[in-house]
Amino acid sequence: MADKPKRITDIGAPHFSKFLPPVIKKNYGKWKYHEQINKGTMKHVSETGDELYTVRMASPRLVSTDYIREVCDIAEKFSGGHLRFTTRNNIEFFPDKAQVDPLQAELKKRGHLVGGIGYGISNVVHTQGWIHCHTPATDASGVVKAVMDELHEYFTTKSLPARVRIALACCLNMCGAVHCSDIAILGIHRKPPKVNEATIANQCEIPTTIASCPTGAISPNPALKSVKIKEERCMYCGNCYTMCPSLPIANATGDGISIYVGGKVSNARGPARMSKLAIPFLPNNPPRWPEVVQAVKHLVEVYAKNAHKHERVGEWIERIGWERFFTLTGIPFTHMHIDDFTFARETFRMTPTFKWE
Amino acid sequence: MADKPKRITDIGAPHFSKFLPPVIKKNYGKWKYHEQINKGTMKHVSETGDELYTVRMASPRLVSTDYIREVCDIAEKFSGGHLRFTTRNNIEFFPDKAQVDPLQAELKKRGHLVGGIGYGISNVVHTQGWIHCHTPATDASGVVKAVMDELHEYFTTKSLPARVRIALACCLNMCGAVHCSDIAILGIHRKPPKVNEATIANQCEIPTTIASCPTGAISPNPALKSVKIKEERCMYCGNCYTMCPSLPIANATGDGISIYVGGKVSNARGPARMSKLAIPFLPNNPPRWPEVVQAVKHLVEVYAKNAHKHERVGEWIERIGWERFFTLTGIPFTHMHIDDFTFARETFRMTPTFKWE
Amino acid sequence: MSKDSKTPMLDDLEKGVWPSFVKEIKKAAVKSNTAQDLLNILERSYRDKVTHWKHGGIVGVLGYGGGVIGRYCDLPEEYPGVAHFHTVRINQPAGFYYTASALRELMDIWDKYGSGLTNFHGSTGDLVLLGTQTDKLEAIFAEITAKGWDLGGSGSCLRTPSCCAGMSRCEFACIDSMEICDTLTHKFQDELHRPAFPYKFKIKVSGCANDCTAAVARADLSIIGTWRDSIQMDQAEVKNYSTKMNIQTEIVDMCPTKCMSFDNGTLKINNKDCNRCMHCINQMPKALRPGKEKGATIMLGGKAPIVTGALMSWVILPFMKLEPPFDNLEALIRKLWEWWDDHGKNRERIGELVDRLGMRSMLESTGLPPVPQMVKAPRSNPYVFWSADDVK
Amino acid sequence: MSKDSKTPMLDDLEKGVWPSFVKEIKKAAVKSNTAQDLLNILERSYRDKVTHWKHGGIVGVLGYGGGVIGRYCDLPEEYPGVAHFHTVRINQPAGFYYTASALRELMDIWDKYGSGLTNFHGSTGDLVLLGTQTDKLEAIFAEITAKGWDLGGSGSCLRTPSCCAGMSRCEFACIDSMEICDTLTHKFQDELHRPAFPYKFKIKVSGCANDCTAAVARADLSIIGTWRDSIQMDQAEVKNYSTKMNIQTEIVDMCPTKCMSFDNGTLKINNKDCNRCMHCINQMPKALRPGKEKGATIMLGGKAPIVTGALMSWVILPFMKLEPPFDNLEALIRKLWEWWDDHGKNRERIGELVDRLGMRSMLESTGLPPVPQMVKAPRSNPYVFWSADDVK
Ligand code: SRM
Ligand code: SRM
Ligand code: SRM
Ligand code: SRM
Ligand code: SF4
Ligand code: SF4
Ligand code: SF4
Ligand code: SF4
Ligand code: SF4
Ligand code: SF4
Ligand code: SF4
Ligand code: SF4
Repeated sequence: MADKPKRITDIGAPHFSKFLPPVIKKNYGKWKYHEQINKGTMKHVSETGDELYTVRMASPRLVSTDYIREVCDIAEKFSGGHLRFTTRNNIEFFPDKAQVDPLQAELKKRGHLVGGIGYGISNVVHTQGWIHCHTPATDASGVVKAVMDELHEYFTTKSLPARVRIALACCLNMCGAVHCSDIAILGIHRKPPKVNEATIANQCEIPTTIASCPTGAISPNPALKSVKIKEERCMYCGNCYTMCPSLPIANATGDGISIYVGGKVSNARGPARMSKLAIPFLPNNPPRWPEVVQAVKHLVEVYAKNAHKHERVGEWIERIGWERFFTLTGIPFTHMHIDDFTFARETFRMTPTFKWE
Repeated sequence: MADKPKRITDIGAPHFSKFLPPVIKKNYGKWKYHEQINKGTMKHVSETGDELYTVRMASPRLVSTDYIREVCDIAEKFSGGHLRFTTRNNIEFFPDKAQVDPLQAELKKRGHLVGGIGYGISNVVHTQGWIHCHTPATDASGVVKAVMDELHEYFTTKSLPARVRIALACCLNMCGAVHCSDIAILGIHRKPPKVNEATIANQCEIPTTIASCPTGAISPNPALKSVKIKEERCMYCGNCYTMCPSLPIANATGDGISIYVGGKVSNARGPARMSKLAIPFLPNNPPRWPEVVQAVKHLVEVYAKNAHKHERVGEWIERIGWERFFTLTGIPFTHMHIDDFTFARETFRMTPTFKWE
Repeated sequence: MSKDSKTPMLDDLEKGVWPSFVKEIKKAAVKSNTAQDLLNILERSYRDKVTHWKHGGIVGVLGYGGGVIGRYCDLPEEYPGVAHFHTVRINQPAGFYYTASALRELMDIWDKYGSGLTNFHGSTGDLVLLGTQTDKLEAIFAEITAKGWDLGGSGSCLRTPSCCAGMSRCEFACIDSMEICDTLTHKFQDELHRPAFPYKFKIKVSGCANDCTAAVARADLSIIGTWRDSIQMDQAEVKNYSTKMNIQTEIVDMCPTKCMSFDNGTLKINNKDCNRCMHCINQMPKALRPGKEKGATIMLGGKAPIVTGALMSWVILPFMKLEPPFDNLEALIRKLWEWWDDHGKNRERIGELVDRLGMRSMLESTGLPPVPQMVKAPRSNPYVFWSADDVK
Repeated sequence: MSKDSKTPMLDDLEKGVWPSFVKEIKKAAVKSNTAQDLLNILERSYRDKVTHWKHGGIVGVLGYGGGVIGRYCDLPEEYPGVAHFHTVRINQPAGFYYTASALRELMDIWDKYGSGLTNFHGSTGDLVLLGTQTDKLEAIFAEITAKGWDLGGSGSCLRTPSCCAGMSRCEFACIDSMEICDTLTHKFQDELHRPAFPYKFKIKVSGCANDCTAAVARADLSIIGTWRDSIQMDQAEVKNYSTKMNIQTEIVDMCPTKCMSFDNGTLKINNKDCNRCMHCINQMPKALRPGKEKGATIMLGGKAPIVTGALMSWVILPFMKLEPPFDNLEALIRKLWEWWDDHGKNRERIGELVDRLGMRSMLESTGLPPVPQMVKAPRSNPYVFWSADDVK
């Protein structure tokens, strides 16, 4: 094992200029316009007349060191040793014009998926799930893999009326920040935590645990130096478990997935908005979560069939109205769909104007 | 004094059929369309071909028995002894076609204002104020009189882009239900109630008084069988005073008027909506409240100048944006305009899309 | 009668073209000390910029819990005429129609026992008689009932229902708002006169979405007429209107659902998309009329701000057919009251209770199915409750 | 290494065209027991339908309070390779640009000390190294810092800022998102490595309202590029686009402020009404460009649902010019933190604090003036607070 070099701290990340391709350095801040050449390639043109080609490929995000070495090989061969990752975890290369086709060929040969640019489905922002977290209600990588095995054509070839951003979070902490996605896949618990009386006294700080509950379902149980949980008040957010390991909430039958739709963060045409509940619950059915895959596919197809060009999922739904959305998708509307948290009243329809279906 | 007739109870109101003019009885439910003839007259035509003429006049709502006798005289002379009041406290007569002009002449001769129909300003829904209530922050009838002395032409002759509904409530109880008016004149207190230690113990029920506070500003003061008021938590709603006479809140310098705009209850074009704060405070300046009169007049004129036809005040503001509203009216935007009650977050602008002014 | 009768501030409000309430008080004052002292104490309030009325004590008539608002002034020595100044709420006839003769009878009674001042009408809808004394109440009650009138509501009871002119005078009426109002008033006499609710409950009936009674803002239960089928059209009349207005910009472009088109003289409506906002019908009543399959949308919860903030009523039942005797409506209202009685706290309006417990509790106990029409949009927050038997 | 290495469920996820994370784990497993046992315990979770990870204990490197997430499995005997399975967060370079050589160095270090598994990138933006043991942390830290890298944030501190590609590759960039991100990262090293806040604080920078970093949803402080003047237009290019798209229906009709018109070949924009949503520019980048007077809108409060419900950031400053060294931005952020430190409860995000105390407290202590751009609409509820000196 290497002998320890002397300690360096607080240096932050290296400055990005170390990593920029020359053409970007030269034209930094001078880009004039861009053109999408195909689903995997776009061209940016500078005021100087210089051109920058970007070829994008999908990554599973959870990758091995050898995978990174492989993309490094590719970058060195086609992209001057430069590459970048996108905010949705795709990988981008910057070949010269002449290298665009050879690069795409090479990527395909190696079994990589080229695409993700423009109107379609790009990579799925997701989280840790059973790979590395203690609070998940479902897995992340596995669900994403199953869904995209079905929808990959929207990444590589097929277009949609607009971008459809799919994100997954494996619990209500929403590390994927799914709350503003066109289609959000959200892991949920459905059973209250069980108090582990044996450990709670020395594992947990009772006051902070009680304070952590959004609905005030937790009260002290001084006798046992423990807490009581009013089960009918619990909506299984898991925040108490985050604070206190003695309140495990994961449960094989209770846990599963809910689907929210219609969110966005861009402000094009309409403002950023949150996703709304479409499907309250689908079971965890590893390894391929068929119910979830079918549900997402169905939503994408109904949207593709009915939305106007440039209309995001949420913009489409707001134009036709939620009542029409439930009619078109055939998704049953239930008590779960009606908000009952603090701001519920803001969601009530305070007008007799609506569509019959 | 008359000798008591035997006791009759629970008979409810007389059935309206006793009071309907013959033409209405005959054509009840058969009306086909209507035409506005002038600001004080409209004609309804029935499927039977019958016609009903309605002539409308303003009433101060607070009227003497002799006033009612006078309108009865008029009704008997021109309207077969029939008349009705509107939901905004105007009075309607139903003359034959031939009697429409003579009736209008007679009404004008007697000094009544004919109008209130169609796009303009109708009567002002209002409340008791200093005439008959114990919680007002301003008077009602006096403010209405002062405002309408200035704006009466919008009742009798001038049109506006759409109906402008003005309502007044003399305290936050909002008996005028002003919260959905184009222009709402709302009496407000601005100083916390003073605890009357002498009387509270036997006048008030402490628990209900504490519970009545929306912001939890009231806490018990067991020593004195009284309550304490956290003044910085009080927003002067007066609800504790409603519950407890020993918490008087009226104050000559603290009390005054605030103006809310852009509400409506009809659903034409857009849904019903609540009024929003335009002017946080104007002083009580009896008998004519000049600051309030000018403010309302200014709002009406800016609206008249800028709104599209059929656009209610709120529809106009939402088209141009609130930032533009404050620019056009020159009303300063203050901390008071930003909501800080339970649902405040729903009013925050969660998008970078806005107008500069 | 108090000697100081100089009222300069109020006198100023006799000037100006808008009808003057001060003139009215003065007319009454000619015959009534009460009215005269009202004038005097009001002038005093104009000077002091505060009210001189105290909390109302409980006053009323035998066997009734409401209908009279007790009122006392805080300066009885100076203004003895208004030491007592109670108001009597008389239940108005549905639609506010009267005959001169009926009104004269009421006015005569009021001159006999009261200040001679009235409100036509109170905000809830009552015919309000302003200013009398406790000892006159039974006599007033006896005389008005003898003439066929009754008191309206006050306190924690059903308040006097009110409605728009509806079918009596309006072509837009999709329900018989006046008949519904009158029927409910009579079905619920006990609930109206004997406060037994957690708090007040108001019913208002509007014949269409124009909501001329402001039901959505002012009633716990708002009944709004609508139709299920297609708008009735007369293309010939459309053409006539097209000579008087710009149908494209004033109607088609302003249609909130963009479900209309106007091409070379013919108007098309995609009724499936229409949300029945009334705008096009309002502007072209001769050409467009509501559909034929009529009924009402039932909405719940409207109220003023106290305590948790103002609410407008929201949809709890998209469509209900409403034919006399309206038993279906009565049954629904009774179920709502039962649920409210079971769960409501003191002074908690029904809308606040739904807000506190969630719609599910109310819907399940009234048997109303959840539908998307009840919400602007489904929930965005993921805090969803599951009943044990949902989770298998 | 655990004997049971049969992973039928996961093996199924090697099939299909989408890149397989299982293949990646297996690649790593060739060299690493940790990776092999991750595969095994994950298969176990697929069978059991629950996670097998326990709460992370506090682990880290000397002098830092964050950057490592401690993780332990609940079946260490069966899966000894993942008894410890900590992740190391490495602060990514702004814009996620790398060179192959730099990445190879990092990968070599990671193969030496860790599972050989990574996330490119974590949701916050860090380069995440997944799975190592406590005793390796100092060595890893020493080697990555020697190569010029540092740890990212975790815990109640400033989290690793991130940004969009901005000026490096995007014609829409109104601010230098990457330079801003890098500058803030270095200005705030202490706040990033040594948790001293009530809770986590995230900063994301997007060069325009398209918000390619999802800053509005995912950052407590969202910095969004915009412009104050007029959209730059090239009518000739507009004409070219008009042969490829329907400018009327795709652009003009979709403009949210209806401030555009397209008549016989010329596009007009009423820039006073434009809200800079980006739609028209997005669709016609060759013809339309952001204005020249550029800067950023500063927004506050974005976060996930826990505890009071999800928030999207809202406007607290409509326009700020942003030029290096961005001291004005630094000063504002420090003022926000000061206010948050003074008033925030433990685990209360800054957005929740504003929600609890009201905007006024935050605005007054940061010196930001209230403007209508901060709200969709003014308050409708009349519960207005007045300070004693407001009331004279
Ligand atoms: C590379 C990337 C930024 C980065 O620093 O990594 C990026 C790059 C571009 N975005 Fe983006 N966006 C990127 C994430 C996003 C995100 C964030 C997200 O998805 O989490 C959004 C917000 C999505 C949302 O609203 O939920 C986003 C919303 C947009 C939009 C607005 C789309 C809309 O109409 O709502 C545009 C404009 C457009 O599409 O015309 C845009 C346009 C662009 C352009 C065309 C800008 C340009 O001229 O370079 C870039 C190529 C677009 C493309 O991928 O088709 N980009 N873009 C990100 C690529 C993610 C990926 O791998 O797919
Ligand atoms: C008489 C009255 C009903 C009653 O039972 O007393 C009534 C009667 C009519 N209303 Fe109304 N409305 C009456 C109060 C209301 C109210 C309630 C209120 O003001 O408190 C509203 C809701 C106002 C709001 O949205 O804030 C109301 C909103 C409408 C509308 C919708 C206006 C809009 O575009 O928003 C129409 C349709 C129109 O104006 O074209 C309408 C149309 C009508 C028509 C034309 C219906 C008809 O064909 O008979 C009637 C004559 C209109 C007029 O006065 O110009 N009526 N109308 C009320 C007269 C009040 C008054 O004295 O001025
Ligand atoms: C007389 C009247 C105002 C008027 O000048 O017309 C009135 C007068 C009073 N209202 Fe009201 N309300 C009147 C219609 C309303 C309305 C409008 C409506 O009913 O359409 C509302 C708003 C709708 C609602 O109910 O929310 C209304 C909302 C209130 C509230 C607030 C209730 C709430 O839940 O927010 C209070 C406070 C309370 O109930 O303690 C209140 C309380 C009062 C009290 C009893 C004062 C009190 O706190 O004890 C007032 C007695 C004044 C007096 O001495 O005459 N009044 N009150 C109206 C009744 C006349 C009638 O019967 O026709
Ligand atoms: C690794 C990562 C997910 C991923 O796979 O990428 C992650 C993983 C965890 N997040 Fe997160 N969060 C991650 C980005 C986010 C994001 C998205 C973002 O930052 O853009 C969010 C939503 C935005 C936000 O901050 O609100 C997010 C919202 C949360 C929350 C909810 C916070 C809230 O106020 O609502 C928690 C719960 C907590 O803080 O106790 C949380 C807590 C956690 C913990 C530490 C679990 C816990 O309760 O202790 C997870 C550790 C998993 C592990 O063992 O690795 N994580 N977390 C992301 C960080 C990687 C990186 O540094 O780049
Ligand atoms: S979303 Fe929940 S389960 Fe998933 S990584 Fe974040 S905290 Fe862990
Ligand atoms: S899971 Fe959430 S709602 Fe349930 S008790 Fe824990 S903190 Fe409260
Ligand atoms: S609004 Fe307030 S002050 Fe005015 S009548 Fe109603 S309760 Fe009394
Ligand atoms: S006036 Fe309102 S806010 Fe103030 S103490 Fe009384 S109830 Fe509370
Ligand atoms: S509510 Fe509708 S039906 Fe009733 S009067 Fe108004 S317009 Fe006519
Ligand atoms: S009623 Fe309203 S929604 Fe329906 S067609 Fe007419 S304008 Fe459009
Ligand atoms: S946010 Fe704007 S500037 Fe940044 S990459 Fe996206 S489009 Fe370009
Ligand atoms: S940027 Fe948006 S608002 Fe501005 S002109 Fe273009 S489309 Fe319209």
